Amino acid sequence: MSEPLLSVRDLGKDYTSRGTKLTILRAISFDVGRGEVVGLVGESGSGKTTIGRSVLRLVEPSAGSVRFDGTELTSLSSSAMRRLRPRMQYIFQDPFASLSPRMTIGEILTEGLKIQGVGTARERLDRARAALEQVDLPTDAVNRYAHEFSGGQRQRIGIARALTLAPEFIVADEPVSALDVSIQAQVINLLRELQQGLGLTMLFISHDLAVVEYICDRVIVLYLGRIMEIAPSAALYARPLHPYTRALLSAIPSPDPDSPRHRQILKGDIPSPADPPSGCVFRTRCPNALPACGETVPELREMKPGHFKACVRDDLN
Amino acid sequence: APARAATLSGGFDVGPGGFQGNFNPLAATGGFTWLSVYFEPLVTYDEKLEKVVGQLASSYEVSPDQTTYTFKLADAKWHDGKPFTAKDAKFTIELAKNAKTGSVLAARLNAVSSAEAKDDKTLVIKLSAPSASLMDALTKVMMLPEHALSQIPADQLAKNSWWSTAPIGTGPFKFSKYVTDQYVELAANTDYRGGKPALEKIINRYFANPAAAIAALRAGEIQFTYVDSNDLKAFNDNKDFRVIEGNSFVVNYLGFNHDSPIWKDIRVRQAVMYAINRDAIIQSLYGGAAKPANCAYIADQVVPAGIETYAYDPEKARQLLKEAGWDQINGDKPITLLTYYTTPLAANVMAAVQAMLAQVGINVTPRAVDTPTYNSIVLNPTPDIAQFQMVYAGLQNGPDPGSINVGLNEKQIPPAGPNVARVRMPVLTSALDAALSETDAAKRSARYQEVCKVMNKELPWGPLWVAKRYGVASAKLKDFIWTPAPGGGPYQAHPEKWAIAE
Amino acid sequence: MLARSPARSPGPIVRSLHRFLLNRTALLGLCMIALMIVAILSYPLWWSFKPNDIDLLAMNAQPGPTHWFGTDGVGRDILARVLDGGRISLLVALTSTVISAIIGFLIGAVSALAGRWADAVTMRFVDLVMTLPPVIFLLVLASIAGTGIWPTVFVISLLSWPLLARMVRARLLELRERDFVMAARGMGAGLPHLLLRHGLPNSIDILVVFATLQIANAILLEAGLSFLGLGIAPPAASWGNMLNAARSTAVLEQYPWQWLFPGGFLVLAVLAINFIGDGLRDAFDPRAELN
Amino acid sequence: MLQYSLRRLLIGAGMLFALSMLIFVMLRLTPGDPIDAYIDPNVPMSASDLAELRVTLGLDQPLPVQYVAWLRQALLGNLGYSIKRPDQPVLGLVLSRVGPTVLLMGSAIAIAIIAGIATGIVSAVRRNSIADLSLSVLAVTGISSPPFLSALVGLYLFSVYFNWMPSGGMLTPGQEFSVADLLHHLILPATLLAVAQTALIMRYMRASMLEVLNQDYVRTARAKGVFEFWVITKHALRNALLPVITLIGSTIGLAIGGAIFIESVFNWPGMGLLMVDAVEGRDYPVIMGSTLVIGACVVVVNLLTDLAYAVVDPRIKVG
Amino acid sequence: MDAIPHTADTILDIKGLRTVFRIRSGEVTAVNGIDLSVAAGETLALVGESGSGKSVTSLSVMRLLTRNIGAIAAGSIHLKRKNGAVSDLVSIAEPEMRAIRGNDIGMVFQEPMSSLNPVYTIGDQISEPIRIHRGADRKTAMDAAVALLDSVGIPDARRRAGQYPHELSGGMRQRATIAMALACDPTLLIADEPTTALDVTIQAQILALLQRLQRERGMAMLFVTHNLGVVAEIAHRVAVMYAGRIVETGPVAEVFRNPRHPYTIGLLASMPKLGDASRMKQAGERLAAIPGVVPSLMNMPAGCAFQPRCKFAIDDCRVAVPPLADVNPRHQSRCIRWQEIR
Ligand SMILES: Nc1ncnc2c1ncn2[C@@H]1O[C@H](COP(=O)(O)OP(=O)(O)OP(=O)(O)O)[C@@H](O)[C@H]1O
Ligand SMILES: Nc1ncnc2c1ncn2[C@@H]1O[C@H](COP(=O)(O)OP(=O)(O)OP(=O)(O)O)[C@@H](O)[C@H]1O
Ligand SMILES: [Mg+2]
Ligand SMILES: [Mg+2]
Repeated sequence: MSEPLLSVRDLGKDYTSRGTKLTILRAISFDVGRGEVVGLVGESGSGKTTIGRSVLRLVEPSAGSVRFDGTELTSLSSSAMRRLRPRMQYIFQDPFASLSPRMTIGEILTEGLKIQGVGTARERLDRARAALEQVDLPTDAVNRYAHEFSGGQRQRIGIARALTLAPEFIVADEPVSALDVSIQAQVINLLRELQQGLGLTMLFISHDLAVVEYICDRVIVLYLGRIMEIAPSAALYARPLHPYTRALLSAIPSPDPDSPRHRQILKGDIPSPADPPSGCVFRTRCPNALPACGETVPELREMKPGHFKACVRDDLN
Repeated sequence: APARAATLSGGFDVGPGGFQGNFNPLAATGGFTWLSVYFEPLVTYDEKLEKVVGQLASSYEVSPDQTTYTFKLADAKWHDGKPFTAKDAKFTIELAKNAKTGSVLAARLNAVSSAEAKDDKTLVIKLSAPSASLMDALTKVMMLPEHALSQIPADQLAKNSWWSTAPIGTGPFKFSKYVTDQYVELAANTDYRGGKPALEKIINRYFANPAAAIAALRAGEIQFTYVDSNDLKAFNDNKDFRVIEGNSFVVNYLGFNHDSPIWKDIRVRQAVMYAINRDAIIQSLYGGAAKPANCAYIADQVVPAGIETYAYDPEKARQLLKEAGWDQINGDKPITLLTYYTTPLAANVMAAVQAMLAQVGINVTPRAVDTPTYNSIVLNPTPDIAQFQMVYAGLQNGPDPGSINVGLNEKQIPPAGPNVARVRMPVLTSALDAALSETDAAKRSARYQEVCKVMNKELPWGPLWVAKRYGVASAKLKDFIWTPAPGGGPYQAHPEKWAIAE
Repeated sequence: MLARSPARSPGPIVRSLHRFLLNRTALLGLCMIALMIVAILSYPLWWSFKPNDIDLLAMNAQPGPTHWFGTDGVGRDILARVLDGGRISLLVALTSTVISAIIGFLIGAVSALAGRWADAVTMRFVDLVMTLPPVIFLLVLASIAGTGIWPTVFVISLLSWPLLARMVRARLLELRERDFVMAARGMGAGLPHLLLRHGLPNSIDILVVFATLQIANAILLEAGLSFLGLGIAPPAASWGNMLNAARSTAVLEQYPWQWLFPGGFLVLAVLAINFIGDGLRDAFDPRAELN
Repeated sequence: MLQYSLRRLLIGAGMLFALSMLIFVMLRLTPGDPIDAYIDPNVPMSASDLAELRVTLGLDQPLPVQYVAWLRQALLGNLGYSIKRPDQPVLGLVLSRVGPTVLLMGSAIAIAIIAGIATGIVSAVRRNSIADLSLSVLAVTGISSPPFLSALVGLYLFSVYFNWMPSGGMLTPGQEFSVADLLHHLILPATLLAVAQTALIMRYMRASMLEVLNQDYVRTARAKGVFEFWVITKHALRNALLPVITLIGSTIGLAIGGAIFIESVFNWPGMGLLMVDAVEGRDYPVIMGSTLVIGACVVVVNLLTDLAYAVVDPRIKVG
Repeated sequence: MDAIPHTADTILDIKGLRTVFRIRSGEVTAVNGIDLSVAAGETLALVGESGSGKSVTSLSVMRLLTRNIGAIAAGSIHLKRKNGAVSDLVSIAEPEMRAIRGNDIGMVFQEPMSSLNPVYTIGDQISEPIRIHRGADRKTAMDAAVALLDSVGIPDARRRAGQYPHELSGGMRQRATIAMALACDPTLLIADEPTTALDVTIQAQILALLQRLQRERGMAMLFVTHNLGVVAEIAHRVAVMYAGRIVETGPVAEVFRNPRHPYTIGLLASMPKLGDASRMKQAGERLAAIPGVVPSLMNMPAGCAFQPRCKFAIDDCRVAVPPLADVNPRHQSRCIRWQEIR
């Protein structure tokens, strides 16, 4: 593989909330190769969105480096960043909150072009129509408002908006979790097709491992702001190495009445970032935790080619 | 209850003569109606404001050269029981002459070269030159106790809290308390030399808004207040109240700014006079309670016969303007008519004047501002003519007719004095100077008649009228004397006789 | 979900209009204001009295067949003055409301969207302006600006924006975190774009409430200004300075028509603008079609 | 929380400093100075008198010198003497007004809060009913009534015609102090002062209540079988109060200004009256002093609203 | 989960329920003649896409539809109460209904954050129904609340009772709302998507908790969800809703193994299946999706509501709404071609 399109090193993010410092992300490092789809999974509050937004500098990272196509983003001036923005776009989780209720779909879809000063009003509208066609929506939607569309349709509009600027890289933040199953399948298929058709590079964020499998080449598993495991999809689903990944997979309910059921129910809740456990952050809920887990923060180690995990217990492999 | 009946409450500081919140007679530019209930001057005006009579001075003599005044003092006692002596009088006059005390009388007492206590009951005042206005000035000098104030340095005197906490005077009532911004309460001075007062208490209530004073009067909470003439209607035919009418001693006029070229031509000034239907305004807006003025005066003895009456004649006004070439001088350009009167009545007057002048082609725009703003505009040595071409104002014209001097004498043009119209008329100045230096009372009226004549002819101002002013007292109030004197007096009000019927 | 059949749908402006017309009280308000404006503009054609003509013989006349609304203290016709004054009052109120809305919105929006420092500085400034005693502020401003309609508008505008700035700021601080604003930033949007394309439409309801309150406030402030010799120069009428006549107890008690009519018109105008404001808010909110 | 309050007060002190400077400059820009205010145009006074007065009052000094002199004294707790009433120190003058102002404003705000919230709830719960509509019309009338007019009308109605209320002042002159007497004097001005504020609070309360009534937790409360009355007064009200608290807090500074008319009509010895008087007299030290005291009140009130917010909403932690 | 025999006594019995909403442009029928029944100890899952009328059904049972907007237009809802009496919730008076809410029926909502009042403590909110329905004093009610918190598996219950909702994690909040719903030992628990907002690991905890509680208390449970996996996990029987109607109903295992309505089939097929993706990716297969969207209530297609999205649709489908046909006595499908489709 040539140089990755996106290369994140030691990314950290702190928030100060009411005087206490919250370390939301610590030492996050990963690459996304050109044309690759990388999944980012983890429970709510684990920092998935924060990573996605830090990478695009929609929030300012507190530490680390983000290189996009060889350019260091974290130190870029805001005007240079603005010029670079069309090349990287974001798709939001909530199809209701991510479309302005007061703009027509046409206005929403041409907004980016207008900001970037692309074309005349007519040309921009034509591109908006083209983008609507790309996501299988009628072109006369340009005169309507977001609330007149169903969740799935809105998510398509969100996708169309990201596509109008013809980006190379897209961060899709839980694009299907707010949708019904039947619609979710439509959108997953759409994203997959677009990604393949346009050769997009994508960071796909989800909390649903079952969805991630359909679309991603590689998967990063996140817990409380730390990477637990990175692996190619096939390897991960075939044989997860980290106890957390295993627990996540086993918790997914299956509709198949005949499938065997051996739930492994994790105890307790995800700890607060204000007061993270020492050592391995997962140890408080880990069924395989040892006293030693509280002492050192486990390194991310390559167990098999391309398959990393951050767990001291090699006996579980 | 009898205690209640023996208490008189009033709005003594409401209206133009009042000065709410001031307790210091040395700093008083008004409010004497109230101050003279517990302080007394050596001399005061009589009830009609016609002549100066003795108050704490039982009699006085003037030397033939008019420079030595000898006062015999009455047998009075301070409220704390100490006797009032000539030393107190000397002390007071010296305080009043000393501007460091914050005295506003200093300039008016300029002519006084010394004040000496010849004995306990005799005060001698010597003048550097004869002064016709000395007695008028002395009516405002309220006697102050030396034994209470001599310890205080002159420049600290005004800041001392004595004035509002424990003042003592010689008047029929004694200060008993001041409730901040609410009222001042006095109690009867049973030792008063003029006899024990009929009332036990007298309360001066403060009103920030004249309408509120009227409400209190109608609600029976107070028994007296000043009332604007256009608010009289409710009292006129009401037998529960007695309306007291008095001369305001203030002449209202339209002051032409003589620095502005538009008034140069006397025909323009005459046109203004002919254009305004003063009789109609007096009849309808003042309800007849004013007298047209054709110079600064209306008092018979100072108004000569046969002067021009400037009867309403818009045709003539138009004619005069045409002759003067008003179209070239100013034409339709708006002329600001500045005033510090902000009452509803004044607003109506201004509206009427504006409409009447518009009829003949003079386009004025009334502008009412607060007093400080007004003063800062008109007293400015180099005023902005555009802001200030004409004023609607008033000036005290009595009881001493010399009062108008400062508003008309060329020597009083700001910053030297308040000749805000910048009147530069040598004839008028010399007429005024002559009248002022005339110490012979008999000849004085003739001198002032001359002043009136000049004013009537030359029109340094457009004189309008002298309005009446009113107070309304409850019909239960007996032997109550009040008159709307400028600055509130002082005059012989005899508060010790005031009484309330059951 | 309201997924309509993909028939051609009309443009956003037409639909805003449609939403506005759906609102019955807004239409009522519009009618009231329209009637008022027509009366104000056309009264010289059908009403024989002029607003500034005095008639000392007919002063303080009661409402009757000749003077429908009676006359004032110098015999001017109240109806003519109310209508003439409406012209000035509405002009002053509307323009100053628009100007102060613009100032307040811009300051609030910049404070919310332009970063921490801008926020701290502008908010302290707003605090300062809000603690300044209005009388002093008025005196200074007015002595600089002078009298007449435009200075009055200027003074009133400068006095009224701080509260709005605060409300807009609060709203936009919240908006700033919304996904669709984030999306705009992700496409490279700068401050002007965020301000106009997102800040403004989403502050409409605040602006509408502000405007309806401010209209009344401006008319009353104008009345207050004339106490200080500022505001509208007499003899020109305005509702505010007509109300001032009620300071005289005689007018207050005996000639109530002199203040009741201008007061009534003021209330009607504010009420109508209130109704229209509600309608506009709905018209600008595409979701209002739902129910 | 204590630390937070202290920090806020410190910032407030900085603001007061800026305010004093601003007012000082503005005062010199206002037309007319104390001397101009002293002169009654009807009564002649000579120019030399005035010049002397000017020197006595220190008005002949250059501006920065005057300010520094004032500031030095102010930091020592001496706000100078009133020009118009030279026998009274400004600090005492101002402080003696704080009590009555707080009493009047406090009762007015209390009335406004209670009435505004109650009517706001009614019109939200009975949305679009006749009651709602008439309350709206009343609110608009309240908002568009000039304060001086409502004060005068109120005064004439209740004190002259019905003779129920005293016509002004804080206590009956010449009588011993009694709470009943004070309340009797207080109730009318406080109620009239509350009118506009009530209308404003009502409008906001209504909007806020409508919003809250649609919240899930209100439905939850109903699902528990809570009486409708308690659903509204316990579950919805406290949440709906939050935006209203902000409104009340940020309009209090303005309300002090609105009290001017009421105070002058009812002769209530408060800050507003003092301020008007001082402005009319261009009494610089009193204006400075009372502005600072009002400013300090605003700082404190803002802090209190933030603290109140934290009390009503446990999610907010100050400090 | 195995179906329990349907002979057990029926707690909730809904017949022909029709619920309408008044909106600006007229009236819409959100729930159109549904029949449901739940027995003691039984869990009935109501599944369907967003907007299909699941929540409206549960709110109709509670009679908590937005006043003046939503109303029950027809049908009956019989509830067997704790005291053994059977009431028709459609016709009883409001005070009586209020006595039932929180007492005979407990309800758990989807969003644990927004359905808890942010300004009162957890303990206060849980003890409220006890105070209302049992007339307990504050102290007793609070003790009961702590015991409830303990029974839903919240450690350190006494301290937690004194905390506010925002101080709890999402899972704990949902446990608290469950405790609140169970406070008065209801005979029927309605859970409207109680796990949708939660993480899978927490969802697993909550589902286990609900199962345990139901077993312990023997109550009937109406469980609303759109997640078929959750249905398989927790329910005995399932009713699939589409556009306000029940399109298929039966025991979970049977319906999932042998679905007889195209909509159910589509739903099951569009669930991403763990471990299946790699195979599909290699084969270049797409995830099976149902085309189109749920129809708007305001313009319902003629005949079968699902027909525009249905690949089995024939002309007859557009003629009339198909009746519920018996696949077997306990399994019904609202499809005229149920026999042909597989
Ligand atoms: N502006 C902020 N200030 C303080 N804390 C924040 C802020 N934004 C996010 N956080 C905290 O950062 C953590 C990670 O948030 P993030 O939104 O990245 O999680 P997520 O993995 O995307 O979760 P979800 O699945 O719920 O979207 C959370 O604990 C959140 O509370
Ligand atoms: N208050 C209301 N006013 C008007 N229509 C309503 C109202 N509440 C619900 N509806 C309509 O009723 C229909 C059914 O809604 P319901 O909330 O029962 O769906 P649901 O199946 O619970 O969906 P979800 O999975 O999104 O919760 C929807 O089309 C909705 O638009
Ligand atoms: Mg997220
Ligand atoms: Mg629902």
